[in-house]
Amino acid sequence: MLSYILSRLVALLASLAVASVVIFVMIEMVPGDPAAFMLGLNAAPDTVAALRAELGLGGSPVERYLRWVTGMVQGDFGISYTYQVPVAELVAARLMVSLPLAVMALLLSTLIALPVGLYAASRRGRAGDWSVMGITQLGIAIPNFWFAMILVVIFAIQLRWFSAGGFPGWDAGVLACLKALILPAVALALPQASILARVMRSAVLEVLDQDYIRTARAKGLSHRRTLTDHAFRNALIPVLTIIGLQFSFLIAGAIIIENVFFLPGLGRLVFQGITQRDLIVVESVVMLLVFAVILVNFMVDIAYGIADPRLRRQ
Amino acid sequence: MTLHRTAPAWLALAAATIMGAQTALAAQTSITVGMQLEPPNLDPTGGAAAAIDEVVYANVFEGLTRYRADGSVAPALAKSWTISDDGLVYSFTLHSGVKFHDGSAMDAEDVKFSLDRARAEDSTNAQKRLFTGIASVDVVDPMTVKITLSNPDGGFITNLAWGDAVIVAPESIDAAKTAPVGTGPFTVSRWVQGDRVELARNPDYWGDAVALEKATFKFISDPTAAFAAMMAGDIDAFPGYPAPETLPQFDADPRFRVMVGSTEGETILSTNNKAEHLSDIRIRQAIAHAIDRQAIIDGAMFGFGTPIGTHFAPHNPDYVDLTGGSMHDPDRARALLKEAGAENITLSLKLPPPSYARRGGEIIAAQLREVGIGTEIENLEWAQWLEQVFRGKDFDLTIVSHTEPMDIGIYANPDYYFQYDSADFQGLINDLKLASDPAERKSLLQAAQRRIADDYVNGYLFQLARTGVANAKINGLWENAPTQANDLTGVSWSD
Amino acid sequence: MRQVTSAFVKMPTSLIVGIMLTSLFLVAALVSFLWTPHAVESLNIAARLQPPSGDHLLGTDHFGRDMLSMLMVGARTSIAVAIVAVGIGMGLGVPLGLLAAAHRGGWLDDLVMRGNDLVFAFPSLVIAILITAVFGPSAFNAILAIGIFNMPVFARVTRGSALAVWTQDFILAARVSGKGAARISVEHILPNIANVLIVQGTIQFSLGILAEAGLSYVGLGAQPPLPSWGRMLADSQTMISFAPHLAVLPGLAIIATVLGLNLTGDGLRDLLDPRLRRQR
Amino acid sequence: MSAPRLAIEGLSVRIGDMTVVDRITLSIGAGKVFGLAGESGSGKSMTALAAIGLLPQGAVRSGAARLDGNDLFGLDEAAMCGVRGRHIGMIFQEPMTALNPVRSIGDQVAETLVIHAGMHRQAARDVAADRLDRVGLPADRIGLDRYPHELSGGQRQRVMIAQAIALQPALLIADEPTTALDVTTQAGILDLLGGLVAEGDMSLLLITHDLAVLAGLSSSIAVMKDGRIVETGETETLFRHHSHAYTASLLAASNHRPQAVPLPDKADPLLRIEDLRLGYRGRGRLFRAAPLSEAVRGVSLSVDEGESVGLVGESGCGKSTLARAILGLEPPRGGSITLAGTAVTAGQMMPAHTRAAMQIVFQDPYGSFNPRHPVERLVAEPFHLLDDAPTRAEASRAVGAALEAVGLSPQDAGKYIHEFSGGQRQRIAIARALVIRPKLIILDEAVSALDVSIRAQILDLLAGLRREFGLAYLFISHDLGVVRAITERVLVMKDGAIVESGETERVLASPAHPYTAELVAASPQIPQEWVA
Repeated sequence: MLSYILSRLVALLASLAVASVVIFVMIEMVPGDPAAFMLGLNAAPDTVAALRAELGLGGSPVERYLRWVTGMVQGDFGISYTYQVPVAELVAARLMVSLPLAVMALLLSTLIALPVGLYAASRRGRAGDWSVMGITQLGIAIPNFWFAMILVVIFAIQLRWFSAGGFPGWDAGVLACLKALILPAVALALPQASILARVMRSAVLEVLDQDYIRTARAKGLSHRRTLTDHAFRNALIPVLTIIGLQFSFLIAGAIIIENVFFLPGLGRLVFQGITQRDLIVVESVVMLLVFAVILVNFMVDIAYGIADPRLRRQ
Repeated sequence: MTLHRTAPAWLALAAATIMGAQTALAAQTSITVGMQLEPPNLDPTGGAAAAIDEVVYANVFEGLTRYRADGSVAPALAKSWTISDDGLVYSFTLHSGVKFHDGSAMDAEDVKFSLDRARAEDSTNAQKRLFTGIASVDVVDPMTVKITLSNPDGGFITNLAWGDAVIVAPESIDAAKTAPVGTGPFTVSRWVQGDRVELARNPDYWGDAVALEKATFKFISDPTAAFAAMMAGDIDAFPGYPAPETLPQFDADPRFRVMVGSTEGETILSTNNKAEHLSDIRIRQAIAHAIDRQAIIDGAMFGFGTPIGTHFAPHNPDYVDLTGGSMHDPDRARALLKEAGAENITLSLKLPPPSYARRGGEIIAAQLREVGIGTEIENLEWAQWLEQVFRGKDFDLTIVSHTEPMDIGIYANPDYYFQYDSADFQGLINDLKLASDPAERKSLLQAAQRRIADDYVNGYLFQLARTGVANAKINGLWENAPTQANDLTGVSWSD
Repeated sequence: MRQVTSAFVKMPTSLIVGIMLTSLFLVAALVSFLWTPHAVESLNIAARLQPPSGDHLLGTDHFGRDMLSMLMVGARTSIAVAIVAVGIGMGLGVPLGLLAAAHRGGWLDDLVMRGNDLVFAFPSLVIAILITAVFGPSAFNAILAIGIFNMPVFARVTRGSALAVWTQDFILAARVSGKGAARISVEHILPNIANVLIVQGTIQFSLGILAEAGLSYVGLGAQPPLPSWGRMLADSQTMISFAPHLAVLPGLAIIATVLGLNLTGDGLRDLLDPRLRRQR
Repeated sequence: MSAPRLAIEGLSVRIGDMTVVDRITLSIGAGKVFGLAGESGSGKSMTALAAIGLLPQGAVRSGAARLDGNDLFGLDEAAMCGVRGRHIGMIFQEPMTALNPVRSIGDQVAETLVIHAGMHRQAARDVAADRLDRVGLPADRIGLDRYPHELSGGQRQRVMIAQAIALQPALLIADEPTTALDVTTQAGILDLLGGLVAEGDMSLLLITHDLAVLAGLSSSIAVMKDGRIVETGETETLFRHHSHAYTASLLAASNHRPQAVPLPDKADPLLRIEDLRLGYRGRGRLFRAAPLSEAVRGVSLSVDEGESVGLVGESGCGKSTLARAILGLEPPRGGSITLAGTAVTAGQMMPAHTRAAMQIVFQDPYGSFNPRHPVERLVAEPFHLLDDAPTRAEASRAVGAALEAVGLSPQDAGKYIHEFSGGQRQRIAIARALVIRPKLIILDEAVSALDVSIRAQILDLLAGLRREFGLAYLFISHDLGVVRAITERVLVMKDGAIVESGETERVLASPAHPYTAELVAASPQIPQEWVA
């Protein structure tokens, strides 16, 4: 088991190394000079040069890459060009918004999707199944930015139950923060929950076709108990894969949603970073996001082992 | 012109808010002000972004002089000043008892430090040109500063009112970008990057006490989100409100007050005068006649904006209305194009992000198509626009709002991105620099306005309006934007 | 023969509804090449924000353009971008998946799959934004960005289904007949995973529509004056309270198209999957 | 006489407009083993599922069933749940999939006790340990916390039995409980089932296609065909004096031996294998060498032209790997294979004419064909190996001839594979193997998946083709009866090595190696005197 984890870790590090090169090259290709952007239109060339030196934009690409990577390994992500604060600090602060949002959306979608999928499977071909399938189809088809807009119009502008966006900060109280994240999390979770519910349904149906379900029934388990005691855990395995894959979609979706709800999260930071040519922030955030996805998939692999004893001894 | 100041969004935001001081009732002493863009840092002397001034100008930092809501310049840290007869030596007497937020006293040494720092070789001040005329800054005594210019400059007092000319202290300047220390009535209590800046009342303020105890600038870039936040009551005032199309709705709602004011932003169809077809004045003139200004103002700005015929603000007393020379006349445009042998040409139209440019661009493209000019629209971010258009001059047409006050002088620079090179015009500006007689200045300015209008240098569209929304109970916000600022010193709630 | 006829008789409801919805927009897109009620390039500011009327069946937008015409031409953009992007994804992903499956367990398989995982790990929207930051926003770059992220999907699906086919006896029979991996992949594997690829293609097509809408929404897709649903939505959402049709119509168009494609995909899966067919 | 343990009266099962079980009546006495025999699709499994109320969705039953006099069909679902597992236990054919892979075997056995007896989990596990011990899985050897994938097929079937008998039900239904198992394992399971019935009051309904299994175990038998019981009676009586023609044909087919094929007087050696070693290295992990698993260790054998040689062994003994190596699909780790004087090497380097000299027929008639190609293309595939590939017309003629040779019509060439039955597909597989006239055909369990009557026909066909074309067969099977029917020589393989070889009759009649003896003993036999 130890050597298995070690080999997985080596693979993980290799992926990260390749990813860092890819990211660096992409960022290098982005046109536009951060210093020029920061100083505006009628800045003198020598002012721009002075700022370039101050920002550490000199040196060959290889040098800069090595500087970036060695810095990252030591936990130093550089200083944001625009904000003039350490990127690590900036990212940590944004993470305090994005991470709870992602977790909330993930929890929300999972908690809704799994029972709903199970229910639909158990009502296969009947009205309950049909309506769940119809609603989830719709849930997948609705663009989440459009859905977010509708949510805002209804719950913030008309009903005034929630604020239209923004984030009070954790020192304003956990409840206030969770409240601020509810609408964005719902907007993010809707398509995810729809996809997940469908995956869950078909996974359960697949499992229900298995011989051991018939065995369970022959043992005298009721239909319902067969579903919860036998089908659920087995169906979880394909569902886990999808949850892992969705994490990356969740991050992408969060970028737009964070903009709609003007949440100070990582997505908005990276979006802003690109338009303001704060490339050092973009680099680090993209790296972080890639790392997060790789890490989540790594954890999904381990979760497999827990859900499926067949994978434990590898 | 600075990049940020050309952005209407920024510009619009550059609302100044001076309010008549009013004693707020116990009810409410805090305000949340919406801004479209977040300042990259909080040091107005080290960054170009308009958003910096919009947070700190008059609130956190003060200069020797300052703008007021009506655009006039008034004394600030300088109690009074005298000017030598030759117009070269300025002597400022400072207010006594002024303290920085860190408790240290503000004196002449600080003034000298601030101005010398701004004009130094390695200065990263975005408006270095404001200070290039200074020959020396001398401390006469702790409360007196003498500034010597190399040439007389009628606008020097105004220059000192800019946000880039505020007074800072050498002890605290290193941290100014994130923890600014000024002399203003508010201190920066907290900056949640990406979300908001919080200000708190400075109890030791030297001037008149302000009504507000707490002010929050909240950054919402998306117009839809701005609309929603305003409607939901998350924001009390949005001086540079980015969605003019929704203003009638706010107007009809008694909870809100809509403010429409003027800005220094001439919005123009910038034309590359050295580009293949566009070096021909007939084609530029044809473009001018192809454009229907009112349609653009209605379509892009939902009616907010004043048509202009030259590069000059209509509210300026020296303004000449030259729109008649470039009336909407498609037949004339077609005839001119035929004459120039330029039927069926295609021009690039590169548009920066603000909605006046994006929407206006679509309308202009359709209007040009009417007379037979094809366009290839390319939407750019500011960074790309700066690189390709402003620095690279790789464009035919672009739309941008030039928001600096009195910036007609840019036409005298043949290397400026629209590459207008007229000895005639350069002569006028030279004369203007030397002229001090108001009547002479006026006639020179008017001649300059006519010159560029007659040369059809750019397509002159409209003067950007400043549209804002606020809770109806808020008093003392600036309606116009003589400079980028959200002056909260006079803001209060009525009950 | 028996299966074919029974398939038609038992055509799933979802497939019928899906094909109807999809073809509605396909036809609209095709018709728009020849005819639209009004020209989408011509602006009429005076006639803006009109509610639906006889002349403008779906009203006009903030520039006075005919919404119906805009939606028709917008369908063209969305569909074209999505189709080409899925084409790129399929064109690159399927051969890669076949290659990986043919060398299952080998270093080539490893390389392809690790590469896939890596692409998956990148946040797609950020990369799309970077691509447009480098090359400028355009329909082409939207296609590129969407296409790149379609590739690993097809590679993975292809490999997964191909692996199942590789274990079949008839592959062994082909190998006994001396056929090489490439030939077997084309002759035996591909036709047997075509079902799965068609279904996945439909799903990806719908995701492509959504992705294009998302990119256009943030301004990175097709550029004006070419109408695009996502941009129509983004341009008009501040007007939702006084001209709701501007934001609602393109939203509905996106939903209906995506729904239609997903239903088609589901229906096709039911129709083509012999396992499901037996159960029905 | 007391009421029968299970009485089924006039049971019919309908799926849509198809009647799959047609008015059957049977009764099982207490403590008896009742055999229900029939070929696939005869409705025997449906009968069992109908009895315990687990018919698939859409199936409708009518008639009556009584357990110890109590009506079963009148019970609602909840009451039926109380009957299943407590009064009626059931085990299924496929032990590999019939257990939940994510739960330990102890929990799965205990579950029966938890739901019916309301036992606490720990108490239930104690009882479960006792039951597992009873079925031959003592807790000190096979812990309760083991998972199904860690057990062999036979062990899993024992777990199934343990959970079915956990509450000592009145009736145990076993649906083809040993069909998926090797013969020696099968013998153990049948012994266990017999013992369980003998030691208590439980009745057993044993469903099987294999009459030989019933011969040694059941007290009465019912034979089903097309949803009806065609004949029923005491086991011995039924075997000796069956009255129905179908029973007769079934018995005949299960013992069918095609007419012997005369061997050529002087045969050249065709296939020669010397000290062959096969296996592969698993994937190495970090800091650990790749493990080597050897499937074939030092096998030598030869097949002469025109000869039919059997290769028997249980699953996992290496016989399929050996077949793949002969076909040049598996690179040897040592030793050599020569076919008609040419070395067989794996991979593309192997000359086409060597490949063309041999073909293979697989076990599964469903997976052997690309469902997307018409029969003509399927059968013509080996033409790929000929240097001068025939023209379309020639190929078409050859395919037609091959189809005729296997008893199909040349018109079938245009059809697709799903239009054929299992037996027909196996004929097409043979036609494909035949079409380029190879010298050797490897038949890898080629008749194992077929019903006995079809199997008899295919065996006849194989014998006929051999006579006609002078083919040599390497006949791989686990079924001694079939090997005896069609081969002259047999090789017995165990754990990757050949333990015994010789003339088929001699080896099977008087095995020299203990393993061969075990195999022979374990093979269920209908006593000779019953069918004589």
